[in-house]
Amino acid sequence: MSARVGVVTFPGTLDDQDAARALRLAGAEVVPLWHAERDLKGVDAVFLPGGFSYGDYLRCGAIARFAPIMEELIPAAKSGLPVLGTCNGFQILCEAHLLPGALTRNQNLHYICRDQRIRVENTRTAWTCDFEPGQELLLPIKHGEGRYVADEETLAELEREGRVVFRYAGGNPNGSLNDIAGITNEAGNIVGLMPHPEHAVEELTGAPSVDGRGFFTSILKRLVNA
Amino acid sequence: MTLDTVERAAQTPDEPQPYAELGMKDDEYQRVREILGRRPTSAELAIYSVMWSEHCSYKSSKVHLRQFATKAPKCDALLVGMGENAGVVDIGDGWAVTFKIESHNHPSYVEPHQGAATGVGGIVRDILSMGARPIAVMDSLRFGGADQPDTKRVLPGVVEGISSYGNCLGLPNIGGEVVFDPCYIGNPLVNALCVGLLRKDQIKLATAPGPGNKVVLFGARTGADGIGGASVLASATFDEESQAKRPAVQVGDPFMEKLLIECCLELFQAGVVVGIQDLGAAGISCATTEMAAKGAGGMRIDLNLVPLRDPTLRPEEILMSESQERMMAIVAPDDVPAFLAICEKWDVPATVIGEVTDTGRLVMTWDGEVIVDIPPGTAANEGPVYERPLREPAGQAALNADGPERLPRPADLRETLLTLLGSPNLASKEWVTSQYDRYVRGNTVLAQPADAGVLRIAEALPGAEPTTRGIALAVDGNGRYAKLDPYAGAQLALSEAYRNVAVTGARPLAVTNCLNFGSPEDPEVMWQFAEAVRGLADACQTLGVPVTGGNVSFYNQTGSTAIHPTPVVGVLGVIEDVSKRIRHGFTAPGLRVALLGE
Amino acid sequence: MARVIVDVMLKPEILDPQGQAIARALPRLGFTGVTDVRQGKRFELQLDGPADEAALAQVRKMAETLLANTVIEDFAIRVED
Amino acid sequence: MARVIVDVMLKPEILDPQGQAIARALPRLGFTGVTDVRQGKRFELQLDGPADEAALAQVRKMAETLLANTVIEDFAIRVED
Ligand SMILES: Nc1ncnc2c1ncn2[C@@H]1O[C@H](COP(=O)(O)OP(=O)(O)O)[C@@H](O)[C@H]1O
Repeated sequence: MSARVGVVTFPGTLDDQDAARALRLAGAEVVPLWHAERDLKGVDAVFLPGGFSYGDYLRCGAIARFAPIMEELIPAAKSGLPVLGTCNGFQILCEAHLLPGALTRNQNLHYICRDQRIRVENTRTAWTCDFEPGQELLLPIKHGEGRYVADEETLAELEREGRVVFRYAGGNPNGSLNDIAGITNEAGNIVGLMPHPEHAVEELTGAPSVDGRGFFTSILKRLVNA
Repeated sequence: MTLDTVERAAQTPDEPQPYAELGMKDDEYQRVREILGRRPTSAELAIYSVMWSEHCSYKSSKVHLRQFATKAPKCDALLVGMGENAGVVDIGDGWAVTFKIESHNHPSYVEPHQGAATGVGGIVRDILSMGARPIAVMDSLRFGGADQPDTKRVLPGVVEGISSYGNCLGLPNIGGEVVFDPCYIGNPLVNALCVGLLRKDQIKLATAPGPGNKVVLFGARTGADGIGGASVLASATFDEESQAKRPAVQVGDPFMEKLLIECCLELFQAGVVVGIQDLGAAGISCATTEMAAKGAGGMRIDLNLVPLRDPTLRPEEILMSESQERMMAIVAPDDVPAFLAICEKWDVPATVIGEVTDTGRLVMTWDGEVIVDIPPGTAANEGPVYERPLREPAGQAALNADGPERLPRPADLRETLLTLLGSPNLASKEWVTSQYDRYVRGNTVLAQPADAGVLRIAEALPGAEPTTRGIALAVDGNGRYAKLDPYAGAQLALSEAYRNVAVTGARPLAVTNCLNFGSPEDPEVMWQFAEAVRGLADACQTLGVPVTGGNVSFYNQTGSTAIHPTPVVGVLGVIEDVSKRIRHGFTAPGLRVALLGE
Repeated sequence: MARVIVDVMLKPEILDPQGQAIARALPRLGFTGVTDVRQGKRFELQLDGPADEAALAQVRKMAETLLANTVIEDFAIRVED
Repeated sequence: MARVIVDVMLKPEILDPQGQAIARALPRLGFTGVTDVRQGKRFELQLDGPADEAALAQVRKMAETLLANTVIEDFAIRVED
C-alpha cells in the first residue's frame, strides 16, 4: 500500500503541481488538500509547497497560517504527522509556530533565484533519512524573504539539539543566521527549508540535479516501514 | 454636477466639449457627431476618445500592419490570427499555444515598478482571455546608458516590478533582453511577452453573442487608476502639460491576478463562459464596445452596478478607468449561479452588470437615465484611419555612408576585448535574471542563459493527454540596426529570434512583435515604421512564419527626439520531442566546433 | 540625539493590495468592525543632533527623494519625544 | 468611525537590512547627520464604531496574532484624532 501524502493549496500557492509531481515520481499517492476545508483526508504526511499565499502580503505566510486547514494541521503536526514546508511552506510553519524563528527579507533586499548548494546536517528527520550526513545537494532557491532569524537562545538550542537540518554551502545567499537553510522541530517530523527539492527531481526540467528526490524517498521509506 | 444624458445631449447641441483635452482632433469629434446624429454625451465622448486613441485604434499603423495579413505565408497551424487578444497556433496532438508581446513603456517611465508590473499583468490577462493557461513570460527591456543617473531610478524598479508580479503569479520567466543605449534615457522600453497553452478546441473569444446572455464583470473593483491614461499616457508626448494631468498610477495586485487566472481556468473547465475579454487600456469602454460589436451587436449595461473602490467616481471615469485585474465575461443566464459560485470559491468579486441585446446599440444607464446609446462597432472598429506622410530621415544616407571602415583599427586587441566584455550590453544579465523565478510550474527545460526558453508542455495542463512536445520562444530586437536601416533591422530582429529558437532544436512556427517608435506625426518616424513593417512582413513571408499578433507603441520620445526605431520580435517554435532539445555551450571536451553560415 | 519618524502611506486614490488582503482576512479570523485597512511604511531616523528647523528640512528632503515615492505616496514627519 | 494606527517595528536586536540600506544611501545622497534608520510598517485601521476599550482590545489581538509577528516584531497602538 502506497503512502498517501497531502499537498495543500492556499490561494496564491504556486508549487503545488510540482510538489505533487515529485511525490508521484517517488511513488506516493497524492491527495490534494484545499485551504478552506478543515479536512486532512486521513493522509499520512503533508507537504506545504511554495508560492505566494495571499500574495505574501503583510508577511509571507502570515495570512495562510490562519486558513481552516491549518486548524487541523497544527494539532496533527504537533502529535507527530510528518510535515514538509518548502519556501512559503517553511514561512507558514514558522508563522504558525510549528517551527521556531522567522524568515525575513533577504539581506541584499532582492528576490533571488539560483541553484544553491546545501549541506544535509541531520538525517534523522522524516524527510531526510534517505540522505547521508554531510551530503551536499544542489537545489534551486527562489525567494525574497528567506533570511532565517531567531533569538540567540533559540539558535543555541537548534544547534545543540542538531535541529539545523540544512545549511547553505558555498556562500550564504540571503544572510540567514548560522547559514541555516532548513530546520526541524524537536520530534523531527516537521521540516522546513527555503530551497525547493520539488524542482530538482527530473533530468529534463528544473535544476541541473535530481537531488530533491531524496526528500520523497525518505518520507516514503519512513511511512512504508512505519 | 448635472448628468449628461442622451436626452440632454440632444437638447444642448452647442454645449462645448473637452474633446481636444481627451486627445481628439476636430474632425474626429465631428465624425462622432455625424455617427450619433447629435453631440455625444460626456460618457460617449469618453468611450470614443479612448477607443479612437492611437493606442486602441491603431489609426496610424493600421494601413501598414495589413501587410502582415496580405503577405502572410500559408500556414495551417494558425488557428486564430491577428485581431483577437492574441493569436493561437496549433502545435499538434490537439494542443494549441497562444502568445503575444506588449509594451508598457510610458507607465514604466512614470513609475518603474508599477508600470512594469502592470505590463506583465496586462499581457497575462490577454493570454488568459483566449482560454489558455498562461505558462511563461519573457521581457525585452531598453534603458538609457548604464551610467546615466535616471537609469538608476528606472532599471531597478522595472526589474523589481516584473519580478514581483511574474513571480507572484507563478509564471516562469524564460528569457528576454536588457539593452542600454542613451536614446532610451527619457523613454525606457518595457515589452512583456506571455505564452499560454490550451486544448485546440477550447479557444475562447472576445464576443458577446446570444441576446439575453448576461454580462459579468469580475476581478478587482474599479478605482481611479489611469483615468485618461489610454489617451493621455499612451499617446501623448511627455511634456509638462501631460505630466500635470497625470492620472493616478495603475497599481497591480498580482495576488488578485493569480486568483483570476485560477478562477478563469475553472470557469472555462465548467463550460460557463460564452465570451470573455480582459480589461486593459480603455477598461469597460473597450470590453463592452468590442464584445458587443463582435457578438449579437447590442448590449445594455447598468453602470451603477460596477463595484467601485472609490465611490465618488463619475460614470465617465468608470468607463475610462484602467484599474487592473478585471475581466468581463458573457454568461448564459442559467449558468450565472455556477459562474458566481466559482468566483466565490476563488474569492474573486463578480457582478452581473448587464445583458446582451440584438438592438445594434450599446446602451448604458446611470441612476436610471440613459447616458450612452451608440452603435458599438463605430467605437470599436470604425475609428479613423490615417495614411500619415512618410519621409526618409534627412541624415539617413550620411549615416549609412559612415561605415566601420572609417574607424581606426584597434591597436591593442586585449584592451578592446576587455572593454567589450565589460560593456553593459555584453556583460552578464544575471543581476536581472536572478530576480526572476525560472523554475516555477516545473516545466522549464531551458531558460537563461540559453538562447531561447524551452518548455515541456505535457504536464502544463493537468489531466490532458500526454505528449512529448515542447515549445521554444525567443525575443530579440536591435534599435541600432533598425536606425541604420529599418527594413533590414526588423528582418535582423526576426532572424535573430528565429535562429535562437532553431538552435534549441525547435522548428519556428509563428511570430509576434512589438513595434516601439517615436511619434507617427513625424514623417521621418513614420517612414521608419513603414519600412520596419514592410521588412518584417517580407521576411515572415520568406521564412514561412506568420505574424499572429503584436502591439504598436508610438510616441516613444523625449521632447521631439525619438528613440531608435525598435521593433522587437518574438518567435515561437515547436519541438516534437522536447527531451531532444539542444543546450547551448560546449558540453564535453574533444567535440568538434563547426561554424555554419557566412 | 533626536528621533524623527517619517510615516509613508499610499495616496488615498492608489490601490493598496496589501491593505485590502488584510481587510479581507480579518473577518475570517473572527475580527469584525474594521471597515478599511491601509498599509504603509514607518521610518525611524536617529539624528546626531537636535531636530531643529534645519534638520527637519533635511529630513523632508530625504522623505521626498528617498523614503517616499511621491508619485504614489504621501508622507508625514514628526519628532518623537 | 475612529481610526486606529498600529505601528510595527522589528525588535531592536533583529537586523533590519532595509533600514541599513537606507542609512548607507543617505550620505551618498548628501544627507549627513542621520546615525541610524529602522524601517517598519504602519497600519491604519478604520473602525466602524468608536475606539473604546473593547475595540482597542480587539485591535491589540489583531496586532498580536496577525499584524505583527511577535517573534521578531514589536507593535504599538494609538488612536488617531
Ligand atoms: N530582461 C530579461 N528577462 C529575462 N531573461 C533575460 C533578460 N535579459 C536577458 N535574459 C536572458 O539572459 C541570457 C543572456 O542574455 P544576453 O546577455 O542578452 O545573451 P545573448 O546575447 O546570448 O542573447 C539569455 O538567456 C536571455 O534570454
